[in-house]
Amino acid sequence: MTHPSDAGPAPVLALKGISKSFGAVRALRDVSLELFPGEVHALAGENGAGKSTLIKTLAGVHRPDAGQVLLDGEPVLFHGPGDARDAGIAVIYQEPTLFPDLSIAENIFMGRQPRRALGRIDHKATHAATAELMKRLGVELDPDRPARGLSIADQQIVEIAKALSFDARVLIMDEPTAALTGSEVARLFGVVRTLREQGAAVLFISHRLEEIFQICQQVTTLRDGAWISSEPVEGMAEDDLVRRMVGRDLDELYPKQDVEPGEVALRVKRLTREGVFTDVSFDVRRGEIVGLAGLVGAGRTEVARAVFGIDRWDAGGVEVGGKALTNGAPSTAMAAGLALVPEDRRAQGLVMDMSIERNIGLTGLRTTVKAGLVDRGAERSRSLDWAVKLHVKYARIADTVNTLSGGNQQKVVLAKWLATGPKVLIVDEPTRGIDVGTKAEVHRLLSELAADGVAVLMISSDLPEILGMADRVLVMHEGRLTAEIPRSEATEESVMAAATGRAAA
Amino acid sequence: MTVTAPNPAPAAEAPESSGTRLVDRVFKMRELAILVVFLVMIGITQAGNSEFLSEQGIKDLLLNATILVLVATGQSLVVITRNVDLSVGSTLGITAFATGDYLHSGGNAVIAILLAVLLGVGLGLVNGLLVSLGQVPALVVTLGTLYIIRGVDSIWVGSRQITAADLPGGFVDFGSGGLSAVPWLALIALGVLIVTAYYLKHFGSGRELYALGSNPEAARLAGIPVRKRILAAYTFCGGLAGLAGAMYLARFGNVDSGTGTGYELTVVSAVVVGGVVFTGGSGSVYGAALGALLLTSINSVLPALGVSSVWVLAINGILLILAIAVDRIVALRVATALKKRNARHA
Amino acid sequence: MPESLTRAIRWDTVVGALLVVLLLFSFTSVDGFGNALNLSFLIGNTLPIALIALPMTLLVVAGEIDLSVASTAGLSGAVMGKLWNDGMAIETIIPICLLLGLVCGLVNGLLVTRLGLPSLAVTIGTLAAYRGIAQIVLGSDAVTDFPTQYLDFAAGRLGNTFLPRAFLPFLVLLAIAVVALHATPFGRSLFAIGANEEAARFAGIRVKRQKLILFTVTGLMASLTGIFWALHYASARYDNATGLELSVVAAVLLGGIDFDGGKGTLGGAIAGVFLLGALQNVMSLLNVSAQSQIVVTGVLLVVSVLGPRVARQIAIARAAARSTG
Amino acid sequence: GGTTKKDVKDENTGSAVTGGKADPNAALKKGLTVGFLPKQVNNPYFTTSDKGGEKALTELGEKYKEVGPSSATDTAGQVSYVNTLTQQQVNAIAVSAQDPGALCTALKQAMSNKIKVVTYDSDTNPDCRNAFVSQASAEDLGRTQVQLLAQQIGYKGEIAILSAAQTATNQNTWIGFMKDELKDPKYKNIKLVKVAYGNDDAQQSFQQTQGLLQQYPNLKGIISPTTVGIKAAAQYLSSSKYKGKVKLTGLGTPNDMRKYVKNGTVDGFELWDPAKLGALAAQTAVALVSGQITGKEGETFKAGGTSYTIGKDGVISLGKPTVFNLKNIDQFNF
Ligand SMILES: Nc1ncnc2c1ncn2[C@@H]1O[C@H](COP(=O)(O)OP(=O)(O)OP(=O)(O)O)[C@@H](O)[C@H]1O
Ligand SMILES: Nc1ncnc2c1ncn2[C@@H]1O[C@H](COP(=O)(O)OP(=O)(O)OP(=O)(O)O)[C@@H](O)[C@H]1O
Ligand SMILES: [Mg+2]
Ligand SMILES: [Mg+2]
Repeated sequence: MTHPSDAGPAPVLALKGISKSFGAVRALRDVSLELFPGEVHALAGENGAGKSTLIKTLAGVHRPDAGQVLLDGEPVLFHGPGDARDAGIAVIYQEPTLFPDLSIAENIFMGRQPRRALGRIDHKATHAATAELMKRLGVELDPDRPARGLSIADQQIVEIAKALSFDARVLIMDEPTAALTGSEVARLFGVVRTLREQGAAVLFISHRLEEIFQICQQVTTLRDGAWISSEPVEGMAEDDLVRRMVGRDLDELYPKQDVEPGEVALRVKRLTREGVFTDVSFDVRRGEIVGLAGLVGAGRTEVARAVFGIDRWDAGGVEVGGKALTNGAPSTAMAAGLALVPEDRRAQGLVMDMSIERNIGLTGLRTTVKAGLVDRGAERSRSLDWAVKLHVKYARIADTVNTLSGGNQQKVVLAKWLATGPKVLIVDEPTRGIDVGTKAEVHRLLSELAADGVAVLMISSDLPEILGMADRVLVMHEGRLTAEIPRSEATEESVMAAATGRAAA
Repeated sequence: MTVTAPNPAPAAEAPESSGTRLVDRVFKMRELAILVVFLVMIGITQAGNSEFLSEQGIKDLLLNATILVLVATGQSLVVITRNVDLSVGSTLGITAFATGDYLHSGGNAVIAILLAVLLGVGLGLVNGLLVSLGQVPALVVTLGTLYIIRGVDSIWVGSRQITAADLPGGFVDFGSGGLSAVPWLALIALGVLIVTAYYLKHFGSGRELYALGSNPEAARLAGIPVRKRILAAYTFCGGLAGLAGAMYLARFGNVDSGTGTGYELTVVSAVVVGGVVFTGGSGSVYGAALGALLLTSINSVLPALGVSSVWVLAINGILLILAIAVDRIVALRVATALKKRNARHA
Repeated sequence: MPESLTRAIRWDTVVGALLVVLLLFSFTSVDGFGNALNLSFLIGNTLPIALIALPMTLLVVAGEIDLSVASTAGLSGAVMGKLWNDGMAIETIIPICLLLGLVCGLVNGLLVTRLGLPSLAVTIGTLAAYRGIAQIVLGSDAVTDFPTQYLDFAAGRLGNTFLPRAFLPFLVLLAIAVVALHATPFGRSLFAIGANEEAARFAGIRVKRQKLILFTVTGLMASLTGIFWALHYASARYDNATGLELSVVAAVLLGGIDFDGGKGTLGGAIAGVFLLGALQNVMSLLNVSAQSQIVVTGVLLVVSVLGPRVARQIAIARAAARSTG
Repeated sequence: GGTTKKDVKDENTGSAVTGGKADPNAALKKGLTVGFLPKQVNNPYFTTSDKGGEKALTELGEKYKEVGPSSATDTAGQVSYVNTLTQQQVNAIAVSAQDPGALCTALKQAMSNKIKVVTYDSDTNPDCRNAFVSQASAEDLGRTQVQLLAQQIGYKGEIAILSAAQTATNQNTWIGFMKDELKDPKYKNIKLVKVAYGNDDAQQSFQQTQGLLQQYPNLKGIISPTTVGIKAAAQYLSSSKYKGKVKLTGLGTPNDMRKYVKNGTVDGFELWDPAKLGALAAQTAVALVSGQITGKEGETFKAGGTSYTIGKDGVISLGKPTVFNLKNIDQFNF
């Protein structure tokens, strides 16, 4: 099943028998991989399978416990990310790594700015080169604006631009598309194809399996840190790939059961936050899953934040179970039975230096109390329950969450909020970075919650997910609600039409 | 399979560019704001006391600020990297005495200044090594070295002191002389300031200081030699503290084992007032220098206006809070205004 | 590495152990140390630092700092002296001073939470402002004639034991602080706020309110310390307790409280406070000069941060050797 | 109800006399240990005076010991040093108090442990020590400084005072006598315009001097009754256009001021001999321990050939200060 190494060109970069452990966790076990010029190679696997660890080993961030990295057939030892970069390897990490205080242009060219005489930086040339990259990616980000405040999607774009600017022989991308919508993904793939034609080797990770079939020629699968297979994509079916990743067949994705909607649980009335969104009104009933769709930057997240009380609203109001919420007070929203799973898990969802147990416990500080003190036993059992229910992969419940893989971190965020037993659950990109298997579980879970009478508002950039799960689809465009489409009429076309501002279907 | 937009360019981004430019201008204005506060303060004082801006008065103002400007410049480099050096006061004290001791025993003035800088560099290097190699919190380490250097200084110096009489006349005259109202010391400080600012803006390693203060983890991933840069920042800071020590000696002609005690708070105040943020990655040395000028001038303005010394401390503190509060409020106002403007456009 | 080992290498445990070792050494081989009078002096002189270290630890865990504590203490002492001189009853003065401290803390808290200013900068400002106000209030006076029963409470001992009378109230405050930080939802939320404020907000924690409470309590405790100081030393002057903030910060840092927020234990902080206090006492008895004492304090601070790191490195190296060997 | 100041009658204003009768003819005991506790170690002034104490003690066959805080505002530190000396069971303590009240508890503890306490340079409340050795009577110091400056400016013009900290007890007493002296009609053309505080910090004293000169362009003279202040003011004047035009006097040490006297910035200033002060403090302590005196008013004892009488509140005065000027300054080295 491996690549025919006697035919065609030699691999630019290869891993041979790599192993890597973190304490008791064996993240990689004897993994081998070959990257060839002119080829896009996919790396697939469940959350925590070891994909990011593999990439960090290639990039010189981690040093392998055993095994070799081969560059042009020669063994190399990277002492740090700088060495890998000098060897022509560009990496996009799973989590954006920008300098918030510096401009986009500086972020892209940090350490390699074009120079003038005496080693001075050529600011003009840096600006021009950045503008050129942005054009290539088809986005209009001002090279001079600081990176602080960029949405996750825009941050990801800057990361992509940075990687492209290297003109690297090897381009490694760890879930670059997780935060992007279709148009940006299409652009990115266009650029990747060009690079491939120019002879670059590309390593690509995504939990959106269709993307693998769209752009990759080879796919390597990992399971529990071990190599499972490497084979050509052509002729493979999605189910085959899933089976290799998960080790079994999967249930149906999007298993939304039909539930008779109950009374209104969440009512948003003419909500306005000046300059961000205007006059947004909608209801979510018990037992209902309402999808909220829109392009990146349409203001969906902002609405969710305001409803939950993170940001203040300027006009309008929110009711949960018939009771009006206080403006800008998440604690009262929580008390009323509202929960919000935020989109940025590292910044908003988790305290990275805290244990899994305490992170899940954080939302229960008010409820798991005995005589005014934290009830540790209750806290632990509550955390364990939910960590198990969501199949979080961890060594010890007292480990800090920053030792978890990206997808497992996302599960902890879900656990943290589901543990509050909410009446109304708002989820913002709940399955970002989650593998197919877990995604199905999350969907089943949301659906069960709905069946139990929870009102769910689901924000997602993954349109099939919305179409599959939602009883109704709300669509936002430039800060306004432009359409409300019942499940029966919701199609890609009708939603897109509303999302792009063309008259709703 | 995700939402696919038929028209590829996302719309919301277009107005950003004019917005950020304005933000940029406002950021530059932040330093301008301190300058304006400073000028207004000087203006009022001059109106109340015409002697204030006499040649002697200007000279005094500049001389008072010089030493703090130097140390604050060095400190801002360290603060930009998300660290801090609390030991500058002790460094200043020990270098000042060492310089005096050397001059007292008949040393050459130029070599003395070089020695002061070298001693400062050495102490900065120690701080830098502890912080960057040990990867430990700078606040604790430099609080430790603050005590250690001060203790060693007191043990070495004992009750000795250096007075103007012990120093070569030329050296002391240099400390107070200058081109009409502009003292030599102020010219040196200005030179250092301009070179540092130019370096920070136009050289790769200068920008990397901002980068690693802004996001240390990302800096490591970007292959920036983090430890080396931090070491360099501390060394530079130490060197400037050393130079400031030599200048202190020339200016006051009087040092003992207590010289520079408590200076760290003044320096940190100057840097903060000047808009250099403690979480690293932003701020400029010009801001820090203006902060230093503002702080030292308050101490000249109040006596010149005849405010009783009893009130000076309280007024000082309140002005400090006002300065940062006004700065913050203006920045917030502008940010919201910009945001709303952008959004309306979209 | 087994969990028990990781726990053992935690710095607060190490500081506690150091304190025990120091005490054992001093009791057995330092003349005059074990004597009840000396111990009462040692504890009495350390109490002001310990009192302020309580709220300061909570504040630092929440990612903030208050450098104005010593000035608040000075201001309370000054107002107390002034009102006493004006003939007011001490029983009225003390509540007024506590209220004043509360207001000082509130002002810090409001500036930090409402305006979003960095607490370091704000409290450097109020450090000067409060001290300045103290100077305006009391000027050059030194008030010493407070009633004896109060002076005795602040400076006296419990019978002939080594315990200062004020020690028991301190223990009560310590217990309250320990429970508040380590066992209540409030304390838990402080760790979250210190480590990731935004995530804490998203978890429904009322970040600003908690911080405001903390700053206010810190002000209150600082003024309590100021009153205690004035009575303990029988002297109310505007410059009482000058520089105490650095001692508190040094002790808290020594106790392993991370200034980036989110980490640390009160036990560690208090062990740090008494370690520094006992060390100074012992060094003085051993005729170590004041200058050398400064050096020792500095070295201790540096070692306190390098120590755990080196310990961890050694542990990792050992574990690696074991797994390969 | 409640306890107010009125309820607290200050009964013991006199010095703490620990009973017993003085025996002027008692022999001086040998081998005593006297602990010196200055406001600050490493301070040149205190080093000189403590050296004087050491010399006197050695001559008497006693042991000398010095401890002290490294900062002059670390009152808590000074208190704990009193405790240290108590624990070490010295025979007497000679202390220059940072604060009149703060040391009281500790000093009383010391006295109840049979340790004699002498304050020098800066006093505590009288009931917290056995005797106070004053550097010169406060009255003399205050008045003579005004007299010195008045002569230098020809009894005419505006003058200012640059003091140390606002709380410095001795400074304030001197300034009180200066103001009193100025009431004399012969000073009717002299106007005291301001008292500024430089906190014994070179830089602050510097800026305060600048401020004085800017605020009062017609200023004719400055009195700085603190060694740090006068030095800083002299340095500023000698490097500015005011050199020689604005007269400066006050309390300074000859070594500090030599340069400014020679370059014409300063005409004359005064000080007692700190070494003699330390010596007298040591001799007083020994006399107390030996029972020659108890600290009561009127008792007399001999020290270094001179006879001293204890005044009110247990105060022993060193004598008149010395005036230093161009003619005599080279004869002194301290
Ligand atoms: N720094 C670390 N310390 C301890 N364990 C770690 C560390 N980094 C990763 N791991 C563990 O290694 C395993 C592999 O993690 P990795 O991040 O490579 O997964 P992944 O395949 O990228 O998953 P995802 O799809 O969720 O991003 C996980 O079990 C994770 O918990
Ligand atoms: N913290 C922030 N500071 C400043 N601007 C922000 C911030 N967060 C988001 N924005 C801006 O607000 C706009 C809308 O935000 P955002 O992209 O999160 O909306 P959205 O509809 O939730 O999109 P999506 O969920 O697809 O990312 C974007 O233009 C973004 O750049
Ligand atoms: Mg990953
Ligand atoms: Mg969003």
